[in-house]
Amino acid sequence: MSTLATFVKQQRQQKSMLLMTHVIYGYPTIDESLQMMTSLLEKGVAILEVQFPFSDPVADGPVITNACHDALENKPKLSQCLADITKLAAEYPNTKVLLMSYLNPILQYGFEALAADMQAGVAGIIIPDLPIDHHAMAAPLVEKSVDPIWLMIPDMSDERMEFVSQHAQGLLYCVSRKGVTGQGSDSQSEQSQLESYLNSIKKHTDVPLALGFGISTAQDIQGIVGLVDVAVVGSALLRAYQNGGLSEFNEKADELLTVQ
Amino acid sequence: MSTLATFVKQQRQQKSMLLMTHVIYGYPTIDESLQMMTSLLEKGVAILEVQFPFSDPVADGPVITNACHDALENKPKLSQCLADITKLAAEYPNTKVLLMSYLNPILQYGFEALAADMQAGVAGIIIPDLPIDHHAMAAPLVEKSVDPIWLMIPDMSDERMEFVSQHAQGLLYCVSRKGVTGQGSDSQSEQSQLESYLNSIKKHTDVPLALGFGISTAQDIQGIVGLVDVAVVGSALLRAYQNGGLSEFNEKADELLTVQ
Amino acid sequence: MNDQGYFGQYGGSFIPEILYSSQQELLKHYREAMADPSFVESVKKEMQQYSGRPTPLTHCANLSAQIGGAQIYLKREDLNHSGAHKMNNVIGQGLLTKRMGKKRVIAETGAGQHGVATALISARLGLECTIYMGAHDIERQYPNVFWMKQLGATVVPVTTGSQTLKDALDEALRDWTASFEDTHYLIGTSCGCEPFPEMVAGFQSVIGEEVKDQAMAQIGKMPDKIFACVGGGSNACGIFLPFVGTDTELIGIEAGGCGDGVGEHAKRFHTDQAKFGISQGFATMFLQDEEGQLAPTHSISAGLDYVGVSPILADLSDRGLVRMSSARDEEVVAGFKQLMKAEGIIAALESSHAIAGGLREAAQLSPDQNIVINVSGRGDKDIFTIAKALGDEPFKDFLATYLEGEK
Amino acid sequence: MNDQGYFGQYGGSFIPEILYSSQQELLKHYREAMADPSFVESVKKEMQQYSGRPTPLTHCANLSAQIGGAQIYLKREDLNHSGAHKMNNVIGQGLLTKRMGKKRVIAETGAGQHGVATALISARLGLECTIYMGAHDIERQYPNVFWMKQLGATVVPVTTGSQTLKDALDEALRDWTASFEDTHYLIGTSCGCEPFPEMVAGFQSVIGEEVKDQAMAQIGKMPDKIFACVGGGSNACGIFLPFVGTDTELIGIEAGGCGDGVGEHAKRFHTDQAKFGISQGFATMFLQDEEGQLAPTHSISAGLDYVGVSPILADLSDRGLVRMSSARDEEVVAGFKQLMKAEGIIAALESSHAIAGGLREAAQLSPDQNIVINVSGRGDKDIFTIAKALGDEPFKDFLATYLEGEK
Ligand SMILES: Cc1ncc(COP(=O)(O)O)c(C=O)c1O
Ligand SMILES: Cc1ncc(COP(=O)(O)O)c(C=O)c1O
Repeated sequence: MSTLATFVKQQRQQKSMLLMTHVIYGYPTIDESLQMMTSLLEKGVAILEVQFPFSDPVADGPVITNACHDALENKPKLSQCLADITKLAAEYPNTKVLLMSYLNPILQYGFEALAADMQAGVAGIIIPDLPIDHHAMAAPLVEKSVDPIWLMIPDMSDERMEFVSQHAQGLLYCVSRKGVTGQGSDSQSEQSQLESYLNSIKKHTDVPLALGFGISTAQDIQGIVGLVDVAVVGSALLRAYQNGGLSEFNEKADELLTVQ
Repeated sequence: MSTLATFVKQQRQQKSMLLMTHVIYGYPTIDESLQMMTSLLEKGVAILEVQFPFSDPVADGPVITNACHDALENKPKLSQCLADITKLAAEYPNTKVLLMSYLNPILQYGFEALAADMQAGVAGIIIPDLPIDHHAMAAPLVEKSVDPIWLMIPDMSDERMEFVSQHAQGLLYCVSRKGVTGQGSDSQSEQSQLESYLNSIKKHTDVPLALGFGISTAQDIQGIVGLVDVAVVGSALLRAYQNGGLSEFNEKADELLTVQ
Repeated sequence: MNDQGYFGQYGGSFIPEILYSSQQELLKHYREAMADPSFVESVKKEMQQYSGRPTPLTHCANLSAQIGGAQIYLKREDLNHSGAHKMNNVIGQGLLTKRMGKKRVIAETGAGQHGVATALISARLGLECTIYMGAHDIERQYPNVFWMKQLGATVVPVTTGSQTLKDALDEALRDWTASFEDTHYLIGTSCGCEPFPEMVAGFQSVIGEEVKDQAMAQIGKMPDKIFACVGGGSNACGIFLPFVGTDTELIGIEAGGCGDGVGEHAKRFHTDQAKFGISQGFATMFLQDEEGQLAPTHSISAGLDYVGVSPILADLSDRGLVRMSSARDEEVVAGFKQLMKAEGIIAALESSHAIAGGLREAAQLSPDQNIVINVSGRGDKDIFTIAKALGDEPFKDFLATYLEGEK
Repeated sequence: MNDQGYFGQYGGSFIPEILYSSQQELLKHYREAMADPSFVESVKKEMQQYSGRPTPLTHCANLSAQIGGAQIYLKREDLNHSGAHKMNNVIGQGLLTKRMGKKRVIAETGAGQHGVATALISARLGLECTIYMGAHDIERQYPNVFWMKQLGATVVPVTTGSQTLKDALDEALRDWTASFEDTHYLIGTSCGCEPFPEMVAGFQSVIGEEVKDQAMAQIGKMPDKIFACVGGGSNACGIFLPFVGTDTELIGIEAGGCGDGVGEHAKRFHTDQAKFGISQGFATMFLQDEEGQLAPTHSISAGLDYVGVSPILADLSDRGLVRMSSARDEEVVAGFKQLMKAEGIIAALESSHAIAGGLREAAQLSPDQNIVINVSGRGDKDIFTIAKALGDEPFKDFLATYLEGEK
């Protein structure tokens, strides 16, 4: 089992739900984004997802997309980003740090180079525009024990779930609904659909599951306790920051962390 | 022989050249146009051509065209025009008055009605857009001894000259060059062409000849003495009026009348 | 038509004597050319290889269903090079000009469509080109003027009279009287002296000839009715003539404008403001006052804004072979929109008169009947008028921003 | 092409997992449709009866003589309904959308040509239509936006990133991830994930197929060279593909813009600013910086202003089967003018790149050689840009007067 999976399973012995929070490297400045990360690490979030911004983030909603474009104004470098988050990871060993970005910045950096540079302190990577069919591209990461975190989505065929499961390691990112990040969840009646969706995933794999898209309150998190291992909060924290700076960001994080 | 032709021939026994001058009925107002006419009649021009304005005077140049459009603002009526010029003609028996207009206003008035109303005092009519081919339309005028004044042009075929000549009565209007009224004559070297053109007309007819288009000074008139019976001055007088009102108009008329 | 270019009481040649020989020469060359298969072939070839003929016949399933009557077909003259049927005529007359050995053409234009078409063919055939256009029209239709100038044509603003189409025609005639030796007057519609009405209608008849073939191929029979808008009458003549005397009913739609008052419309039929008259070289129904002065006209579509009408149509109407009707500005804009939204076809406002007329009557027919509406041109050119009619604010903002950027 | 939609190292499908089944469904329907003669026939019929195909091949005698080299022929995609080759693709995909039983289409657009074409076919086929367009492009190209809205489409301004075409494409993809059940993403060029490059190129191949027939009929042999402008690459693929591997040389012309600096052009070949990359669903040559961020682009023609290029062309270029070249803004305006004045054809500024490239090379050929230049669209739409480039004062006056009248 991968370090990331082991970590999640261990943590889950004490907590009913782990929190995975999201920060964009370079937004609004590199320093401030590092401050947000530090803040979350201090609070002891289980998993910190750091998005390295890309000019064309097709799987992100407007809040994150705009923030990424703002971040790009600061000319972030992937090499520096890796150095920065590796350092943080080393300082906060109780949190796992993940990288999230799109295929093209990674491709230009090179999967080999990336694997080498992540190995030390970044446990996994989410690449929303790298479909499972191209899993071979991620082989250099796997080789260096960096987990590519694949996505599961509702209405996926059994066959394809099986396919993803075969390559799953560390964590599986389960999308809870159609669409892009940050759009809020629909009616509560979808709960049962969600359960059957997650159950069908669990039939294929025992890799820990993270559930994402549209989770923005402690209540949302409470609602999925028992269903998955990790609750992913993306744009909600970003919105809090945009509303009231670091203090509202911290308040939001505290709220989310009440579900333990 | 028609009264008009007889008149011209008689006058020509005393004068080397008769003058035919042009006034637009209703320009700039009906009264002022009548004043211009009276002025010319007082001076004893041989022939007074009164143009009843039409909205689309295709055979006229810009000076007369614009004046016609201005005149139309005063809503001139052909019936009133005929009444007015018939009265003038009666007052000045030493001048022959001619009507000039385009086909459509005449058509709407009716050739029969027109013939009846012209009979008393208007000797002839010039309709530049009525080609000789349609001479039959003018039959009601001919019947009432009103002379339709047909046009001759340079480079006309012999056949067509003959055709026009057959219907000529009163006066023939010989165009001296291509184009529309009021554009000034070209080089003096055209004089010989002009002579041979007029000679070929004279082979076909002994109806008096008027020469028009581009005659604007006494010198121009002097240049054609011996070639034709009548010199037609159109836009030159109008331009004089536009430059300096009735007084310049009168001066110009006096200049033109120096050639006797 | 008899030998003097008459159509019933209409037509004929009423031009200053100075133009006589030039007109005779044109007549002779035209007759010779049309009797020469190689000329006819060259016209056909240029219509195909330059202008993209044949233009299609488009069935409108949605529109027909919305109206709930006849099947509606459109003859797509909007797909011609230049975006209107005007191209058919300028190809014919342009090639004739070359054949006559003349080096220059002149033309009148109202909306500018015929001006652009003439400037295009002049560039293509290497002819000098002068376009007469009313100064008012130049102001209203500057984009077309822009293209004429870019194409190398000289555009002469006509500042006399009403400064619109009829004055431009007068001015072109004046030019011709001074220039006929090396210049052809390329009239844009089937009006004017002989042989213009016949010639323009003849070159345009390719429209109706194609409709015959296409109706057989696509419908299996001839259409029950054909609709065309009528400005000067060339697109109507073009689509009607091959059907005259057949069972297909032919309906011309004039510009009903914004009302029935003098100067509010451009109807030459069914109004006592229009009477038989003779002007601009020919006899026809002219809008005029009691004194015979030609009257002002109005239409939302500049191309129908003409005081006279083709003598061919005046005669066919007299003889009951063509039925004349009209459509008002609002009805035209409604027809324009309905077609656009139902079928994704942006028709010229001129053509939208035919559409309005067609839709009105299609409703009274049954689904096994078929009508053809002539879409004489495309409507992109009308963006300024349409945006104005619809009060589209962003369009104004766009223009204002553009002008800002130009400062 | 292999089974995963690859063209050499380019192409493929790199889309969020959420789109996987929808893309698979499209692929399946597309393959089935193309194997169904009745579908192929329906596409052909609509191309003919709605868009007016075949478009002609026009010989340019004057232009050829001026250049003094090869005989120049133009493939006239400007005569399509909507005024550009974009119509070919939207007809194909529109009919496929109906066949798939979907009710709505979304599309990205830069200059607005594809947006207008999509809005037209959506009206025609009764599909709901949403167009994503960069907010900057909306400002620059409002007339096209006006028509999209008039046609009933919803135009969504994209305010993220550079607010231009690539961002519109991102946004359309985002819509699709939320709407794929009833929505087809109607991509406008031969880019994107499988099967889009192949599908768009396939629907566009009618261009080259027609050229083959027309070259035989009009020239008696195949052309020596074919030129096409390359934005996303659909018109180039369309005219090239039927000739790949034959003796006809195929030359793609990119937007050279106003210089070679970053953001001054849109060249994806012959510049080290472009590298192999993967984004927007597929692998190709993308203009990008060292971090893999897609780069800004510039062209006088909005339609060539794209950061990536068809994987089909990237591969054909690698394999030496297509030669890529480029033309700068000034050369493009000069080519535009020369064609217009010599032949009376107003080409789109996009197409004028191909013209500039063609004229450059025609000069080096002999008069018994023949080249075909693809005129992908007409240039009326470019009046604002051209009037600006030429500093035409009366156009500004016209706009100012129009705005005055609107107050
Ligand atoms: C598109 C279009 N349709 C119709 C007309 C009217 O002309 P006609 O009646 O000669 O067809 C015009 C004239 O400009 C036009 O541009
Ligand atoms: C007229 C025209 N030509 C060319 C293009 C470029 O697209 P592509 O390279 O896909 O043909 C466009 C795109 O908008 C266009 O409008």
